[in-house]
Amino acid sequence: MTASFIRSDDFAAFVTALIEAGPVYGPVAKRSRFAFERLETPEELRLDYDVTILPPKKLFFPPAQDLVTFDGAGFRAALEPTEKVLLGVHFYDVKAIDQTDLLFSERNYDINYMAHRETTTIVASNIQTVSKRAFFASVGADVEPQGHDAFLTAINGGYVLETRTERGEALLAFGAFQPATEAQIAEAAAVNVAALERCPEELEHGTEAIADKVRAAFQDEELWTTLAADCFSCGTCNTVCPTCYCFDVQDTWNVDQTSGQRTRFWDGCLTEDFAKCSLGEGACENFREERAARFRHRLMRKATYLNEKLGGPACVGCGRCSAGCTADIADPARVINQIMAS
Amino acid sequence: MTTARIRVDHVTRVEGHGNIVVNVTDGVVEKCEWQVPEAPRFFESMVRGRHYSEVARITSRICGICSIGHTLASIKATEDALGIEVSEQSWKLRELIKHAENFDSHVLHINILAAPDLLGAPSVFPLVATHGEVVARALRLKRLGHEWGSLIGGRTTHPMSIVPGGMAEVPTTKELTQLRERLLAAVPELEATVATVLALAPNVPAFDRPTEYVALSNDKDYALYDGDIQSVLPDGTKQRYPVADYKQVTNEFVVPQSTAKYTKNKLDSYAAGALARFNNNYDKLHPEAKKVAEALGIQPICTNPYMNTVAQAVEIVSDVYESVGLLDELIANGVELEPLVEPTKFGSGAGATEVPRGILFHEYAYDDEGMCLGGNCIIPTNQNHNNIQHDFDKLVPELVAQDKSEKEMELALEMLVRSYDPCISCSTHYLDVKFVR
Amino acid sequence: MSKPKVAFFDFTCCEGCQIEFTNYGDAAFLELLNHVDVVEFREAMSEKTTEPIDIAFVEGSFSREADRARLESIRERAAIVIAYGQCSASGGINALKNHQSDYKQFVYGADAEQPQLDSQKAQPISAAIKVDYSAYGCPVNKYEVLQIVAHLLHGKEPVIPNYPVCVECKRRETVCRYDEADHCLGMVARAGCAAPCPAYGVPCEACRGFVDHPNVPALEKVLVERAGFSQKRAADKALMFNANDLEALS
Amino acid sequence: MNHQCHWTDVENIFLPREATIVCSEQATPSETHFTLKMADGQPIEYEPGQIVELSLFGYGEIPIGIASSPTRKNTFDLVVRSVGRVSGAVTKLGKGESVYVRGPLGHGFDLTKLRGHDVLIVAGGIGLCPTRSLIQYILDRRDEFDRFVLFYGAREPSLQLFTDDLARWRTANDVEYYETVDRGDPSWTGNVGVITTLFPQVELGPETRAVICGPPIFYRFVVRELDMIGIPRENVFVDLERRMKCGVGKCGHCQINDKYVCVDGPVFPFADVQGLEEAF
Ligand SMILES: Cc1cc2nc3c(=O)[nH]c(=O)nc-3n(C[C@H](O)[C@H](O)[C@H](O)COP(=O)(O)OP(=O)(O)OC[C@H]3O[C@@H](n4cnc5c(N)ncnc54)[C@H](O)[C@@H]3O)c2cc1C
Ligand code: SF4
Ligand code: SF4
Ligand code: SF4
Repeated sequence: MTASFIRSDDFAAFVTALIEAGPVYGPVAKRSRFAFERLETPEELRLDYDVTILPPKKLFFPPAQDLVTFDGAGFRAALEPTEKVLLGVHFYDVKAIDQTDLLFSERNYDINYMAHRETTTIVASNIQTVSKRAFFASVGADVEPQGHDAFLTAINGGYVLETRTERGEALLAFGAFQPATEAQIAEAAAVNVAALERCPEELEHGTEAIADKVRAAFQDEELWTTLAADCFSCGTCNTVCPTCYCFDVQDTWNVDQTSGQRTRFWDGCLTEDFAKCSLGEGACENFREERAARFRHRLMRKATYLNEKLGGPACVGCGRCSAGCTADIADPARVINQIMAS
Repeated sequence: MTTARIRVDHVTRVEGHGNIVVNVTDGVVEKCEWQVPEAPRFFESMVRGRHYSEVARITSRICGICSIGHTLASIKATEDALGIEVSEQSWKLRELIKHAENFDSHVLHINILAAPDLLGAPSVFPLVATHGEVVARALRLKRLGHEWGSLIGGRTTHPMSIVPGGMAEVPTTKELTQLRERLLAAVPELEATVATVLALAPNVPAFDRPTEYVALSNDKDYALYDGDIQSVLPDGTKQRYPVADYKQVTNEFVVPQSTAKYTKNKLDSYAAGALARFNNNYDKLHPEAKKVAEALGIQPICTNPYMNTVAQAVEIVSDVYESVGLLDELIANGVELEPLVEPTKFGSGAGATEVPRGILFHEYAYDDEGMCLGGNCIIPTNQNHNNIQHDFDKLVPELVAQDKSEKEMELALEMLVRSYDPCISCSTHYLDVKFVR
Repeated sequence: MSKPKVAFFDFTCCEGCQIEFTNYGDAAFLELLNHVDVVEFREAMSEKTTEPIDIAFVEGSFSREADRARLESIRERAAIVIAYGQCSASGGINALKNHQSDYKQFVYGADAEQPQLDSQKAQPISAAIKVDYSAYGCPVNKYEVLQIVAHLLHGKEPVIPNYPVCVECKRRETVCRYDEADHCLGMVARAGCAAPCPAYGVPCEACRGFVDHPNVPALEKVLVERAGFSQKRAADKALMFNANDLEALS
Repeated sequence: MNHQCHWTDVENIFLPREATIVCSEQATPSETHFTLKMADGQPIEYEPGQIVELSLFGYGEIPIGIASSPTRKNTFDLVVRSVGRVSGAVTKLGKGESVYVRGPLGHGFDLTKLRGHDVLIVAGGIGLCPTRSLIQYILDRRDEFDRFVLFYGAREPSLQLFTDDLARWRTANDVEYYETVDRGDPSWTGNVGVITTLFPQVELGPETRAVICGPPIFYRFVVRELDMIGIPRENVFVDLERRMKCGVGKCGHCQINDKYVCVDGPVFPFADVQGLEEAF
């Protein structure tokens, strides 16, 4: 596909044209942090964001999503996807989207995710500010981000937009783009490489070595008990993770007591009841009863369980869990480095 | 000759618990008591050792209906104690939520608690069948009050974002614009509510007892959020006192039939509430509300306590128009989240605000770590207990003279209590608290 | 089929949870009345009943021995008893005085021992009678209450979360209080409220009680290390709504 | 995106189909045996050991093993134990009422591994339900299998399931049936003791293919017996149960290390899961 350039002065008009054409989501400021929100004006767009509180998965896999609605007359699917543009996704989040794309489409194709996904044009953007806990440069370094339609890089005087798909190519019509020069393309590449060098944290070993050693540590109860001693089972590490996608399903009635909905909600394997089974007569069996077992499960899932299927670890190094964990114990880079050093 | 034995345990359609006990034998009133047996809750003690940021969150729980007012009075006292002056934006947002609370509570009281009396129904539920539109409208307006307050405070029962130093979260200008539109769109429903009150006005009992009326007052507006203490006597004499001197006005004293203390100032008792505000601040009333007052035939100084409900109807109109004005100013300036103002000292301070039921005082002392040493809260319903008792003392003989039946007397007394819209679970304390520093 | 009979009762509380019932708006409230008969609701109606009740919502703590008999009579008449609001479910804010021994003297001085001022430790109503379900919160989440009612009307056990408030905070993408140099109890607090406090810029005070197994030592550690609390303030922090549970845990 | 199909061309895996209860029978105080027929007349095609997601709108959805064999067409059986919200509501239903099902889901018993061999089935408690699909299948295609031995353990006689089936199996000569109860009662004349007490009663060879289904603790003890007989673990099949929501390999609840019980199982060769630390 092509590489084009747009001057900084023309960029707002481009975003405005996109907003006028349909819903556009992008990073905006939220108090001291950032979040992907529907844009109302180009000024809100903050491409200099470090990391958003929630990853863009919320657009394809909403925190609460009706799967089926029902009433006296029957039941039906609740899906109504709309075409939209998602602007300003960092490459680590694109890699995470690649993973959830695969996981939601393999074996049993889940249209509740895929419909939202397939109606979204994703424009990735370069990382202007590196977040405090990121380690994206050292995790799954050989896995290339795939699922974006175009890649936007801020360079001197403007932006280079490299298109990857027809959808991406179609964006050019909305702004005053001109073909990018070799020098501009090279500058964009350099900007993106430089971002990799600014990560504050780092995994000290390669994917496979990590996978083997972490898995081998499974039985080390003392290790996991110590690591999880301060864990609140709050599931923040799951909820903010771009590659976590577990959910709960609940039926609820509306006030008329006849109609209602079957809804899926984000769930997290760190929460206490996640693997709890009712056995009857009030008895339960919890397959991961201890905090340590739940903490371990998440880490295993990030570092080993899915590697074969995904072609790399199920962690993209965004650092959201590290920063979000109030007890500051969830950081995969620190935990893995500690295990590797032991 | 009348003989009556009235014993109403836990008067209904009021918040909290109060009893009426009246014995009349052959036309002679032997006993006539308004009793408050509410379980004491010890808030003044509970706040000890809590950080200043938590105190309003605790004392808000004194009362679920006036929790916005308790939060504001508490925070004003804390801000006074900590030497904090909030920004103009915070001030206006707080005024706005104060109006929301007044509106919300009055809508509930007029339509759901008081109207059944005037319509001869035991509660609002039978009215669903007979006066469906009145009930639906009341619920719609109640919901409006709820959403209006929630937009500013996060919710109306125990609001969250009002904190010492300002506002922890603010609505967007867009949300405020939408609120303004909704308030204006509600005007026809307000007019309909006023029309209902007007239609029921002939059912308001004729009874007069001139008393003292105490309310906040300032030179700027029909004081709700802030002002000095003002008293007006039946002859129109007014006097102002600074909030810090609230104890000189309340002069609390103990009576045996009540877990709550009584108050008095210049006369035997005084009243707080919508009627007290109306009598004190009529001249500051919004012109639209004045029109409604005229239409409803109420004017200062009104000495019929049953008219408190009518004064509330005037106030809901005032709340809407005053708020539209506040919204215009807020929208014009644009609203932004501001950092909280930090304490400049740690000491003691008092704060007052008007809650739907009248003037409310809080006072706290803090140590140098910002931890609370103790508090004092004097709530409007407590200030009204003594006035209710004096109303009883005048009303019961009048009812006896009119040869009312026991049932009629009971209803007249219950209605009198309800017209004060009392909030008895607020009744938190009973004796003076000495702060130990 | 006659509609289930629902009644509201109040004990030591601020009655704010009852008020939430009036905040549904006309459509939802009137629709709800198509499915239940409200037979007693002192705060809003004069009617009273001595008949059997299908669902009793009991608000307020059990703080006076004198209230036991009334609670027992409610239990006898009611098929389902719901502890309505945190005062009732755990003792709530009223229990904040439980750890003090001088609260009566502090507030009532010389009159502290007068009989009408009788007040023991504030306890959940479950200290006096069996409770079937709890609607947590100070105040309750009125939408959760609707769901509890809907579930019970269909004979289904209500679904009450056993995960912490952080989950709901994240679902609505609220900036964490700890990121704003504040503190919070969300990590040990039972969710179900939809995390309104952090969303409005203030800490979660765990007004719905704790999750089943709160990590209290870790909470104290975080309050000291991240929020800069003194050890004492950290240890006392969760007393506001959880005095009884903290005592039980220690 | 790196895959080609389009969402509009794919069916929604979360939409269930209606099924009518043609027979409902209280099997034990807490378990109900249902015979279901798809409302649109299109029977579901399934293998022994597969599951369905059974639902009632407003109550929710739960995984249930199919308790009948595909060799018996048109209808299928489910046995539901009332333990909670959905199961409690379903077990109140009677003949003529509707339920909703998605499925069949997951992997059942690999018949190619069983055919032509001696087969031992060890079922404990409600574990008899999913294995009943295989039992029926074997009995219906008896000549495809060699020796057929069945062990069934219940906690007490009154909790035995499928009592008509049991009565037939006790006297049948196409199955060697052994049963036990943990606690007897005055009318019980059979074996009393845990399931492993049945092993000394039969001679089994290491060529036997074994199937195990029962409560979580059951597996460890039964596998130990099978080890002693010398049955290689790839010839032992286990039917696992985990918390489950979606049944289609997404929701994550049933995950055991990297396996999803709903799509990779619920039937697993023991050799594939024995190394999974969280499996037993
Ligand atoms: C592969 C498989 C086969 C099963 N086969 C049968 C069967 O044939 N007959 C039968 O009666 N039961 C069977 N179960 C168990 C049955 O699914 C649970 O009893 C049921 O999910 C309980 O749901 P509930 O809503 O009634 O209970 P609640 O206690 O209200 O459970 C709430 C939710 O937790 C989950 N959950 C709780 N317990 C279990 C559990 N034991 N297994 C899976 N999820 C659970 C469910 O998602 C459920 O909706 C099977 C489970 C699995 C995994
Ligand atoms: S690891 Fe941290 S974020 Fe994850 S559940 Fe535990 S405390 Fe919460
Ligand atoms: S595990 Fe943590 S760092 Fe890795 S992708 Fe998930 S949130 Fe980001
Ligand atoms: S603000 Fe509180 S509840 Fe929300 S995520 Fe942070 S710690 Fe958890």
